[in-house]
Amino acid sequence: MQPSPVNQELELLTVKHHIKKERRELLFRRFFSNKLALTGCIIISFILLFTLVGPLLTSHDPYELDAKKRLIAPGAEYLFGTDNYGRDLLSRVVHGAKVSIGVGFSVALITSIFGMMIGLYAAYFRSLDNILMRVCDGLMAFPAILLAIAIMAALGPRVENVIIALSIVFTPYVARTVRSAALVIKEQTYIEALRSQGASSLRIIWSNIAPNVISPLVVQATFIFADSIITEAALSFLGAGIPAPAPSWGNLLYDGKMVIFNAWWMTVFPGVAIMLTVLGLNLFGDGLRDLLDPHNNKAKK
Amino acid sequence: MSILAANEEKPLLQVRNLKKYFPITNSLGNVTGQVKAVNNVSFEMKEGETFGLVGESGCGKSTTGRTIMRLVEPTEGEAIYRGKDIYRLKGNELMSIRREMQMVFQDPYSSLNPRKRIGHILEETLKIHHIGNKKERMERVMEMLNRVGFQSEQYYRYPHEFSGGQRQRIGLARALMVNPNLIICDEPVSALDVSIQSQVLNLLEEIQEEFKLSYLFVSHDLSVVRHISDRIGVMYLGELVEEAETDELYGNPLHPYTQALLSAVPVPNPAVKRERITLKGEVPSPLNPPSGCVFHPRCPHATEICKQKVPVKKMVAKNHAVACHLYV
Amino acid sequence: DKTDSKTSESGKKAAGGELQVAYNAQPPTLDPLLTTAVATRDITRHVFESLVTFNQNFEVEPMLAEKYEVSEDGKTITFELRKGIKFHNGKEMTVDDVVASMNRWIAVTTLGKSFFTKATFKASGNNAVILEMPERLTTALAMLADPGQAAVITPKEVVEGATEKGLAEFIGTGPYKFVEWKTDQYVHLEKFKEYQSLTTESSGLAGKKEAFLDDIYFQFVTDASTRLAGIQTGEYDVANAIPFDNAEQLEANEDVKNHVYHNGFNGVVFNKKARFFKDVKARQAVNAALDEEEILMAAFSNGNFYELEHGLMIKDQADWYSEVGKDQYNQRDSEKAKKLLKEAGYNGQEIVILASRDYEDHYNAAVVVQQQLQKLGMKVKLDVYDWPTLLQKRGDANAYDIFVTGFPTEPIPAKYEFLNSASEWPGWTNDPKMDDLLDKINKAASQEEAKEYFAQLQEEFYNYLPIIKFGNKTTITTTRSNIEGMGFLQGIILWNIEKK
Amino acid sequence: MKGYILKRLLSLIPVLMVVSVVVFLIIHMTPGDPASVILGPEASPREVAELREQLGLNLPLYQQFANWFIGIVQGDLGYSYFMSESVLEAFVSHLGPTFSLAVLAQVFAIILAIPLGVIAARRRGSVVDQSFMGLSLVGISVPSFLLGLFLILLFAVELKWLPVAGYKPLSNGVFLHLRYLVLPAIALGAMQAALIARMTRSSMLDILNANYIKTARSKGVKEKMIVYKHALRNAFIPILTVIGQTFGTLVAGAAVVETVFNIPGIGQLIVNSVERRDFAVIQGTIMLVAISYVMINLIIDLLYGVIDPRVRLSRK
Amino acid sequence: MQEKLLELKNLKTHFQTERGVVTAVNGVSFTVHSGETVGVVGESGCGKSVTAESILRLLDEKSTRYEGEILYKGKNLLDFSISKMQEIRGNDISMIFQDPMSSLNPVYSVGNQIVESILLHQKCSKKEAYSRAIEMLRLTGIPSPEKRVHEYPHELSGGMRQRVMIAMALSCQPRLLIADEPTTALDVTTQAQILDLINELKLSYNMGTVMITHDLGVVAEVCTRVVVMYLGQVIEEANVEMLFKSPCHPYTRGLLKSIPKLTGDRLEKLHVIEGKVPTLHQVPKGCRFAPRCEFASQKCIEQMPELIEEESGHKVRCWHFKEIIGTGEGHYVNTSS
Ligand SMILES: Nc1ncnc2c1ncn2[C@@H]1O[C@H](COP(=O)(O)OP(=O)(O)OP(=O)(O)O)[C@@H](O)[C@H]1O
Ligand SMILES: Nc1ncnc2c1ncn2[C@@H]1O[C@H](COP(=O)(O)OP(=O)(O)OP(=O)(O)O)[C@@H](O)[C@H]1O
Ligand SMILES: [Mg+2]
Ligand SMILES: [Mg+2]
Repeated sequence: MQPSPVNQELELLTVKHHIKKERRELLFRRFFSNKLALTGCIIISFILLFTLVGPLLTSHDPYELDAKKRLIAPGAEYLFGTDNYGRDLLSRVVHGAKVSIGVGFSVALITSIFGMMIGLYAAYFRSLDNILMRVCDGLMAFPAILLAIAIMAALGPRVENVIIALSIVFTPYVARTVRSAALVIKEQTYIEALRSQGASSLRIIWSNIAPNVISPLVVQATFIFADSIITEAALSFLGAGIPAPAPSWGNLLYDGKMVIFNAWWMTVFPGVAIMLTVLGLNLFGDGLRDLLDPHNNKAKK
Repeated sequence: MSILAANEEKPLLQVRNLKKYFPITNSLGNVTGQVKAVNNVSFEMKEGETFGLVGESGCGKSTTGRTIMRLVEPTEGEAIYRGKDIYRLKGNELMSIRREMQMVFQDPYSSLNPRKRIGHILEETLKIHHIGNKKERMERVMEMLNRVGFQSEQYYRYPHEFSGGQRQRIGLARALMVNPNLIICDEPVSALDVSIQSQVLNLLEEIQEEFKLSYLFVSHDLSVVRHISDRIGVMYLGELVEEAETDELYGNPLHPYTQALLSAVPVPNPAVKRERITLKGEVPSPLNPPSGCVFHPRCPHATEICKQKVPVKKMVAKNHAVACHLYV
Repeated sequence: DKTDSKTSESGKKAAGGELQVAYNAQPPTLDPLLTTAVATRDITRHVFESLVTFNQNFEVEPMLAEKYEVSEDGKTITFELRKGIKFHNGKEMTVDDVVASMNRWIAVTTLGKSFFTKATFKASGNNAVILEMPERLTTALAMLADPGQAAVITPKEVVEGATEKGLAEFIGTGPYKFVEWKTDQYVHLEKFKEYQSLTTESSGLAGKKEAFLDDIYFQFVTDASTRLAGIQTGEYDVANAIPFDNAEQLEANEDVKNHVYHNGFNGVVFNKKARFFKDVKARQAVNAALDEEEILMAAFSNGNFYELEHGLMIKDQADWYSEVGKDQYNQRDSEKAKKLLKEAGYNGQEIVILASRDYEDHYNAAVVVQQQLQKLGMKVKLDVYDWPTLLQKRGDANAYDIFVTGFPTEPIPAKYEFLNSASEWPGWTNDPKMDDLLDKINKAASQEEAKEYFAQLQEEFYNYLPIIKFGNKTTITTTRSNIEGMGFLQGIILWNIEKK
Repeated sequence: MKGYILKRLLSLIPVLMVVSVVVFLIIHMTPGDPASVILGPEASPREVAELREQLGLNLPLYQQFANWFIGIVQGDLGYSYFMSESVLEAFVSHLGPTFSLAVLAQVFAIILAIPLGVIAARRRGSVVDQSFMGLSLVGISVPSFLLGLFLILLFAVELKWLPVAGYKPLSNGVFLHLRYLVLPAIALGAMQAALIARMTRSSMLDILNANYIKTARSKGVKEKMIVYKHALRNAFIPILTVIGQTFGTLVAGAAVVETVFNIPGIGQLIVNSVERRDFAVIQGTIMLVAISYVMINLIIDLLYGVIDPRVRLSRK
Repeated sequence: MQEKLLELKNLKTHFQTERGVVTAVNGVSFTVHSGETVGVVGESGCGKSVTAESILRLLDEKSTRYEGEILYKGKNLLDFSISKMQEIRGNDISMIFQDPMSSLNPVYSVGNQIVESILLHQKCSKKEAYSRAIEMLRLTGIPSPEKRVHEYPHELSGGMRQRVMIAMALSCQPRLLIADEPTTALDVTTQAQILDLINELKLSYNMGTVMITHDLGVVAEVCTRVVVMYLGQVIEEANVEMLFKSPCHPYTRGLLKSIPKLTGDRLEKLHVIEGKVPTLHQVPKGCRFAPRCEFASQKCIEQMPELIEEESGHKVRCWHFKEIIGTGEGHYVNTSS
């Protein structure tokens, strides 16, 4: 029953075509059957849209002060109410999104990249482990606030510098988490198998260990996302964050805290905004994790 | 002509006095003893030859294989591949040697990355050695899948969607991807039914002929070993106790352990009841191997000398070496 | 020494319990001479006393001095000491203690160093000290009475034991004695049983002081919300620096009482040494533009908590108060401002305002100032720093144009650093005319004369504009309803408090 | 293993050397100095300069560093400008509250988070899972100063069950000690709990499909035991890592919560010292915190080996 | 007649995969009596392990669906609650997994894992359990078991892990043992020892066994009846003598022919069954073996044959088995040695 060579060629071609199609379909299907990732994506795109388009839609200037309109409760004129300077909270939340999401994303991304690098290499190379992890121990000891004040002092109070400061502070956390997961993976037989095939450490680390540390990484990164939004606020409070009247979700929260007893809206709205973003990110992260999880086939009807 | 002759003289792989001891640690991390998994093993393999390795479970066959691949560092000894001691190689040299030497792992499940689709697992070997472009690699993967009895459609499956035997074939296919010179096959067909097993064994032989491949073939199935091997080594408790050409070994097993082994092969015929040499006595442990001949506590022919003196390996017939005091 | 029995013998009222004060800041030191910090001032006033002090109207009254006498030429002041005053360590106060303490005051404090370096304190007999000054200094008594870096009397040995880090022991003559300072937690004061109170009517820091309570704990609660919560639950008996936004809510609570006290003023300080506001026209432009009400509203949230007031000395200080300059204050005239700005040659350069969120009212005001200046068409950047950074930055003339800060109610004009050029206080006032007037005030033969000069000084102040005053501010101290006798003068006063 | 521990402890020396240099540079790079803080806002520049001189702050940087460093080598971390204590005393006196708080918060977090994460993982995708994970999101995204405040409002102001703030040392009795620490521990622990719960869930998910779980089932092991004994331990290494980390951060300073609840811990010490530029205290404290991080991480690394025998870092 | 221990009736196991549902086990029925050893053989990937794991309902709950009946002592296991299943598992029915490497928990010592199983189902102290575990390890031929109990799976050789699995499964004297290729990693002497051990238990406790294996020698030696599977279905069932003497199904015949021999010309090519096994996504509509069958007719391609009982105790699923038997040459296996 051996097919002729020509036939075989042809068959191979069709099969290949078929496989390629399947691959695309699989990715697609996996993604769309993945409700988590999908919802996460939707929420995130919604928030991004909100960040980009929102400022055009709000009728009030986020910087416009009016002492007579202090702390007006949410209503028709001011959907989210006003803050303690009489500024429209809605437009401040909208404008704050840019800074907060920017800081959150950048820090989460930077720490993920560096933390992953450090963690994976430390786990894989025993000799590097001691050095890299001691550096991390040292870095962890620095309080974010001090580091931020120092960096701001040296480089000036700019958003980029907030990101740098926070990234330095948070990278060791990611690194340790990644390392811990990688230490276990490294001992698996399939890593040994790869070594026996002559795989370079670069390949083993990045294309085989790395996908296995995604889940703890995602958890840690989303945590850092939220944490850096909040820490940014603490920093801007000390003048080490983003420059003053510019809103960020974090400093809106701080403002809100001052009047928490008489203006719930000042904490609730920025708080919900943070929560929603974190939710979106988390869902997306979980989805990403599921996407990489071979066991993710729920019995569908 | 002369080159060929020279080649024939020069073995592909020479393992000399290989030892691998694993330290045993207690819960505090202090070393309390050693497992002598491989103890002074030496053998040679020629180009295009299949060297079968059989022996009791836990006698150090897999460890020998892994040590030759330098997946674990040896305690002592050398493995000379084409004139180069594998244990002295570094970085790139080691990598390139690993292209020529591949290994099929005993454990078909855990040697496959559970997060990768098998197409990618197979392709990875090619990528490692920068072979072909994307298209060529895919073609090669599909060809290999076909050869070990799969449909091309199974390219995008995850390992857990395969049965034990299927995974084993994937492991084998992976080793064959890069046309190596030497494959260390650690029980490559143990999970296969006989018909697929034949298919795979035939494939191994075909490829061997085609590429002058050598196999270090570890198996418990003596009929399979017999079928595929040119020469066979019998291991017992970390040591190579007998070594001979296949027909010679099966026809004239010398070491009492070999004899016991051959007598224990089950016969696929319910009507036949076989006479099996049962080995008595406590199974010795590599933690503290017995003195003298390692087999003496269980040997039906053991004498006083066996307890005291370690037998040396001797050539007793053409290409037939054995380490036993019975053959002086 | 025998330990006293629990109940006091004196047979007055049964002394009652302990007072938990939620205080918003921790003092940098408990040596009152060393710092102008408010926390130090507020806590140590219960422990230490000085020769003279202020009553509620900022009039000088004797405290440890029985009486004082100013010589005709005004160059010597004789203080007759009260007898039988005991320090907390049991020792009786002597002239030596007073001389030693006062000389340290001269050597260490700002006022001492600026006005008394050539003066001397001398003992005169066993029971009087004489202050001899090379020239007349009308305001000398007020300076000695000033509660900031107060001229407190401590035993001679304690003075001698002081290092550059300040006193090693906190022993005074006040109604409460110092027991313990647990850093970041509390300062514990205990009733001083042998305290000799004056019998005159109590007013401000002067007069009768009675320690009804056994213990006072100044708990350092930096978080305003926590002070607020604690005062509502009764965890604290007194809480200071209550956020203005929360006053209303507390008002509704029957368990607590709000006390609103005058507490100086806030303002912007111009950098007059370099950059844009070196030009007086520029400063005038800002003054013309500012809407003080809006600023105050943002900072204090409610009309009850601020007062539009142009005067440097407040109305309570009848000895000084002047109407001059009122027309210059709170002009809200942007046309004029724009014109002045143009004259000053403004061409779009960036104006940097420094403020710190460590003081929310400063920051709130700064935000509004920024906004108002932007409306004028100026480019304004608000740099927010933590307080120590701000303290450093404001010393760099090239780094900023304006900083926002607060000032306590000072008893005499000379204490306002921004009025004189000698102090080189940040902002770098340099106006010979004001210097001259200050000098004249200090040397005036009488208070009336001094008041006259002060009116001129205030006029010059509004011309030169070293700073712009926003208006008077207040501070809210909340007590439980069962607390009576709460007092305030440049800080809370806890003697005479009873817990019902 | 002894050798490994020794090696790790020896590595403290370079770590501390580097940390000391960096921390010194950072602090002196930061604007603001203790003199102006001590003297207060109305002090004139002249006075500030005088005090700086007295405090030795006008010396060249290298000389200041040398003075400080020599002190450290002799075991003297310096003396606070503000507190009448040496740095070591200050650290020790602030360590007690922090330690109690950290332990309590951690215990709370672990007890809450691990079952939560485990259940969520087992019921992956169910309503339970989603609501637990939703809860944990709240934990992650509500800053602890707000959570602390809410807790105060609810339990202290409204219900009057617990005190608003403050700290009572253990010497005042265990009950009182705990009473004051409950709310801050929850406020602190919530965030940690959220992180730990999520980490637990995600690493459990990776494990629950493993073959040995099937084996355990085939033995008739109860579901609960399967999850807690067989799966959790395999999933525990990343969880342990975050536990170690959060414990580290707690020790190094839960400044925000400590401020809200007025607990005199290390976090407050650091923040207050930063705010008043108490150089010696900042430097000394950071060194000590660095030591504690190294120790915590060493313990964690050793525990890896206990949990999973394959991951013995002490192995050569 | 021994009592019926286990009866599978038309068992179907469906997996949810990315590409849709596949039915890995498609209508398997057979019976195991107590004291009996039923061998299950078949093509690699034909669903033997899935059948075995289905019996204990061990497959991933989320992606698996069962159909049919699994009767254990007359009760349908598919109706049992999880907690009732837990009582059955390990105690009444225990299982040896095909993949010993990944089936042992890497973080517990092997002793710990065996002891857990003992403590679960037997009333004894931990110490007794440990000595029992050591005893079991000794019975399976592991050297110095008192030391090995404290070792972790990764420190053992493949065969040792397999024996640990066996020890674990046998430690509670189950009524029914499901052994999924229990001896693949064992050398023949150890294998013989294990088979003896199982045999002993069978005799003394009247244990029923389902023995899944590729080693037809083992089948011949220990099984009483044999079930041959192909692509999720049972294609032939017979007692062991009958199967080896007169296999009916062409697949069975091919299988028997493919066994490598211990004697004779070893250079001869091994017999293979031509063609490839179709994937579960594209099972043929008629007889599943038809595409590879030399006897296949149009009918075979179009219509699925039923499993019919040819003579007592010999069932086969083939349209043409009668003709095929005619062409057969009797014994398919040479009687070696
Ligand atoms: N989780 C799964 N998802 C999808 N398909 C699966 C899954 N598990 C097994 N299969 C498929 O089910 C079929 C039967 O697998 P099973 O493991 O029962 O084979 P087997 O008969 O035990 O083979 P072997 O002898 O090779 O172990 C195989 O084709 C396999 O691909
Ligand atoms: N990582 C390890 N640590 C400690 N001991 C080990 C390790 N790996 C193997 N051993 C021991 O080395 C000996 C030989 O093991 P090896 O795996 O080589 O045996 P094998 O001959 O392959 O046996 P099998 O046929 O059962 O697979 C065994 O006693 C085993 O316990
Ligand atoms: Mg092996
Ligand atoms: Mg199987």
